[in-house]
Amino acid sequence: MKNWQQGRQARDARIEAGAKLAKGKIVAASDATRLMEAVIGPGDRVCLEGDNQKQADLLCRALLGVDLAKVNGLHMVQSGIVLPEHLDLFDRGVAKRLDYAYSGPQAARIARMLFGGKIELGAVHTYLELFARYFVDLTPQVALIAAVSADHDGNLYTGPNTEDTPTVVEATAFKNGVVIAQVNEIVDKVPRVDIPADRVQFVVEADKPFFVEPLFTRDPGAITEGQILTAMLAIKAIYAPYGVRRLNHGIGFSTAAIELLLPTYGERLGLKGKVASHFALNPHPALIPAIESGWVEQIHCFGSEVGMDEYIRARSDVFFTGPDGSLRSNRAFCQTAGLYACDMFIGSTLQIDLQGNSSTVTTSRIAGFGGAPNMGADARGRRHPSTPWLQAGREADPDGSALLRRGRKLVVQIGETFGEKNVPLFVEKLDALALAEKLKLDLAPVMIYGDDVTHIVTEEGVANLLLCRDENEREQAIRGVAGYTHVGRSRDRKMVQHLRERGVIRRPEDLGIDPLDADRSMLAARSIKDLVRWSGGLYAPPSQFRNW
Amino acid sequence: MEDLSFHHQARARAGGTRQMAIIGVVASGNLEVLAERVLPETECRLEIKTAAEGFGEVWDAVVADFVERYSPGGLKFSINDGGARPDTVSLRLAQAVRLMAENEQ
Amino acid sequence: MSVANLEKPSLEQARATSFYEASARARIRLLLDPGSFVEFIGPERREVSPHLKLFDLPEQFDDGIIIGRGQFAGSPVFIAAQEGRFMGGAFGEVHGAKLTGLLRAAKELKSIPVVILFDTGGVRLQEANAGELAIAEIMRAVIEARTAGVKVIGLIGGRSGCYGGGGLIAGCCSALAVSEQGRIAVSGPEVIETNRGVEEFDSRDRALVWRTMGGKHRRLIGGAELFADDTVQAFREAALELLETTAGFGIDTLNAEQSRLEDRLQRFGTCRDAVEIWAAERVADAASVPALPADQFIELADKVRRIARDAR
Amino acid sequence: MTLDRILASMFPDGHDVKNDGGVLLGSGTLRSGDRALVIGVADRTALGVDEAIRLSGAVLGAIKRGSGPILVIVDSDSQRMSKRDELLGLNEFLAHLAKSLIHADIQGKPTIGLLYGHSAAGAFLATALATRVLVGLPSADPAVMDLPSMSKVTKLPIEVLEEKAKSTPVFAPGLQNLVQLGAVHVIWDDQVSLADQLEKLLRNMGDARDRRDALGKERGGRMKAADIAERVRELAMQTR
Repeated sequence: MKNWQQGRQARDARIEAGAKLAKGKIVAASDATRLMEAVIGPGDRVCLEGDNQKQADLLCRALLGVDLAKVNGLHMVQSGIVLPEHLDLFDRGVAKRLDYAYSGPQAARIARMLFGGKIELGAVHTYLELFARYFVDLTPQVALIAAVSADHDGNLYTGPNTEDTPTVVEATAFKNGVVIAQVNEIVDKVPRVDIPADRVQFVVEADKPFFVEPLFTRDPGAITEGQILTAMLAIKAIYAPYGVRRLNHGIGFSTAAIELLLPTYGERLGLKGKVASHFALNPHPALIPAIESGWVEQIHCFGSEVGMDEYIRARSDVFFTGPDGSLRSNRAFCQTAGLYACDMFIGSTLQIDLQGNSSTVTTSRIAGFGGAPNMGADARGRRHPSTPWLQAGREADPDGSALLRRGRKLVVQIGETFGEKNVPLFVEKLDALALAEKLKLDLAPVMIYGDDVTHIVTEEGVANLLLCRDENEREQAIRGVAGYTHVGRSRDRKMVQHLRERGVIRRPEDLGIDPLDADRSMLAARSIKDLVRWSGGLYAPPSQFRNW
Repeated sequence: MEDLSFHHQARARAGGTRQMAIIGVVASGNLEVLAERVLPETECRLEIKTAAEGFGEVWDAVVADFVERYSPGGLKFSINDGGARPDTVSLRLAQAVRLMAENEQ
Repeated sequence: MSVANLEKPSLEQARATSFYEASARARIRLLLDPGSFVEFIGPERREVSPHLKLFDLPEQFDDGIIIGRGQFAGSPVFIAAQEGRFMGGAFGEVHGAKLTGLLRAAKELKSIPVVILFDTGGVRLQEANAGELAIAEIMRAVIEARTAGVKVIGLIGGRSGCYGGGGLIAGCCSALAVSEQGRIAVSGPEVIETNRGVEEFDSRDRALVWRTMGGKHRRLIGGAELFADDTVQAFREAALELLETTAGFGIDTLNAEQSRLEDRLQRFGTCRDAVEIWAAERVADAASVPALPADQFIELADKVRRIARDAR
Repeated sequence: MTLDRILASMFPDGHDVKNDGGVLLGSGTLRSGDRALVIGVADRTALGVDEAIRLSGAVLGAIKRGSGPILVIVDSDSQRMSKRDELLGLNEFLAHLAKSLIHADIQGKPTIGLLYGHSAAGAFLATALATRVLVGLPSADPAVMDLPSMSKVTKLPIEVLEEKAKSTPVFAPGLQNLVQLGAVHVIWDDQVSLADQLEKLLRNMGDARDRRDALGKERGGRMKAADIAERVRELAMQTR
């Protein structure tokens, strides 16, 4: 008779082994490593919660300390490789195989370790892809997660930074896995139940709150005239004519400039209520002036942002909040919202090639993908119409049948032709290709594929790739806004002029914008302190962003 | 440091009556441009000291476009560059011409 | 700043322009009566530092300081402004000598006050000896000018703050106005951290940096006479007020300062943090001081500490 | 040369200078029979608010008591780098000390600095460099900025900095560099009586003017400072 309950029995055995260290579900922090040794076995698939913001840092360190005779060769399936300890796990041999999505802060070291064979790489994913695989072929046997508080039964409050937790727990708890949570405190009653107790087997009280990175805070004081110019171009050449109301912004300074120009420049252009009203977006502090000026109707968030909690609580008409009043974020849902319900993604990148492919990889750094590819991709499964989507579709295929023609998501790359240290944004060949060859990858790590990109905005102007009719036009349109980079200087001047006459390329003067008018006084806030003022004192920026 | 020098014929005299103007500061990624009305009306000269070496071709292109676009006849530009990007250079040059076009206070 | 803004000084612009963000030239233009500024040894003279090329570093035509004369509400004034973005506004040989010369003229003329817009990290490393000596000469020149009856007013609210020898020169001035962004200190946060460790001073904890060295703290302990909001106009008004109210200089001033500083040591010498000092000064909600808007802070500061006008 | 030997050689007729935790306070009898106030910093002590306030107090006390020169004897560290000192406004304490010394000099109590060891940065400015005439002893090794710190900031190796230092006195540590720049007026011979050398100096003090930039030009160490200052002064003097 075949045993159809092996998974369940294995899970029960894990729980029984761990229970010896627990009082109820609660395990002392000092026993965390022993808990790992009791619950996890060699070669297990483990999800260590960590993404671009919050980190189950205590459990990570506990796992790093295990006896290698008991725990080794793990297969880590986690969205973020962010803490140094995440890679120490591989250095020590606790873990061997890796499937992940984002590795921003560890980009250089992970590249070295991949090349040195210390890590067996499954694949680098987007968040949504990795989440999807949790339910198909990468289901964790043990999940190590982070929450703000737990009650004595194990109900969890994940607070504003709920992020990946519900997805990870869903996949683990309902497929014979064990969930271990670290919490900042154990309370009699949690403010709200984000994760019900029956999905949580063990709770460890941490000695200090889990680490959260303020990744989405951009100091308005650092925004340059060049970034303001690109922001003005984007607003006038894309937001306005397409009437983009539902959108996602990247985290760069150019998009922060857009956020800060909405209540000033956008207002002057009469765009209030017509654009930028619904966002799939983290709570960017730079968006506060636009929210306060009545531009923004609704924002759903992937995660929270350090210092924004009280502001969000006081603006529940705009944000998603729980019955307790605090933000409820959810990365999987927000990624889905960005993919299917937004008409535009606009963000920056490090390199763009002649086909419009873009990448944040350089030869020695692998930052992963995170969520941008989902935001910056046309959703082939989309079926609901909207004005910008239909207009973009019409521009791409003016002769097609209106009723059969797909719309297009606007995917906009914005940046200056030269980045830090005079490194050109435009290149003949992406560094990602060289890296793929070096690491013998099946796929080069391309962040956004050229065929998804609809517009490129630089200080030189706006290239509308939807209007290009062949490969050559596309290449020249890109060269046409590439300025004084090698790519830009090698343009076919006559053809670029022709594209400009057709409106494929629009220079600042074609849009009635004088670059000399791009001035910091146009920003609705010019400092973090201004943002605090706009928020009525509700925004509490972390210390590293203060100058008071 | 690298010294560069460019000499162009301009279509016309630069507007305004100001004799001298200065804009920008020397800092990382920034530059200062000193404009002086000291040349014959159809000539334009740029003397550049730059901290970023090996960008002569880029300067050549930036300067050519600038002269074409603004026709800064009669002006000499002296530039101290802390390694500014071409778009910043273009912007400062344009700002300098705009300053010169204003009348002396 | 757009060029248009730089070139048409007006009350409205002075009100709208952040002192912190503005260039040294823009600060001077908007601070003085419109059109009144005349520069001495301007950029067209190309009096650059003779030492930077040894280090293969770019020069600036005015060596990072602008000096000249102008008018303040119709009266003549000498003015100097450091550009905090060029080499951190640091003092070098030429930079310093320009200010020394200005102060020496003020001493001889006796009747024209000097306004110094500090924006400096201190001594310029590449010419450290010359810079240090320049600072010593400036300090001497400030005291000699003050002894001759000249008022020397310092304004502090720039990107580079007022550090190192700049802090000492500021301490020699007749009176100071500072904004929240302004910082006045001798050792910079990184220097303290490097020498004494992160436990002594965490230079990345910016709230700590500001409450230890920032404008609000300096105003509350009497390190500056006036607190100004971060606009050029607010600094103009502060400078005008200081020119009106500042007393002369002599042995009585020094004795009063000795008592003032002894008193400070005695009262706050054991405080471990600025918040403790503010609380000891009977500020009701001391922890909230950093977040107070300028107008409310000025009101609070005026209540807490009446500035002695004759003790600097 | 040790502090005790310096004091003995300078004041053969006696002195009551006490070293209290690196703070020097007291007076000495000059050849002329006059008393000179002696203040200073010893044992490479850092100059913080607590030290500075005592030194300035002594200077102000001496001004009240009447004439006689002031000697500032220095072997110090830099300013004390600490949170407490900055919290309490170290810049004001150091400036106050310098102001007191400069005021004393202008008011007829000539100030002489004697640098016999180290000094740096803010401590140097508030003590030795705030005197009218600064004397160096051969043992002095002032460093406005030490080469390792410079190396860190300029990202140049120390060897490169040492090489550069050969062509200019303008940045590198050392007594001779400061002589060339005009900061140190004279180096005394430590093999002969310091009292004699002091006596000679006091006879030739001249007027209470800052001549350091002219001296730097004469000695070829600072070629621009004096001229620039003079040009500015002349331009400014045209203002009426």
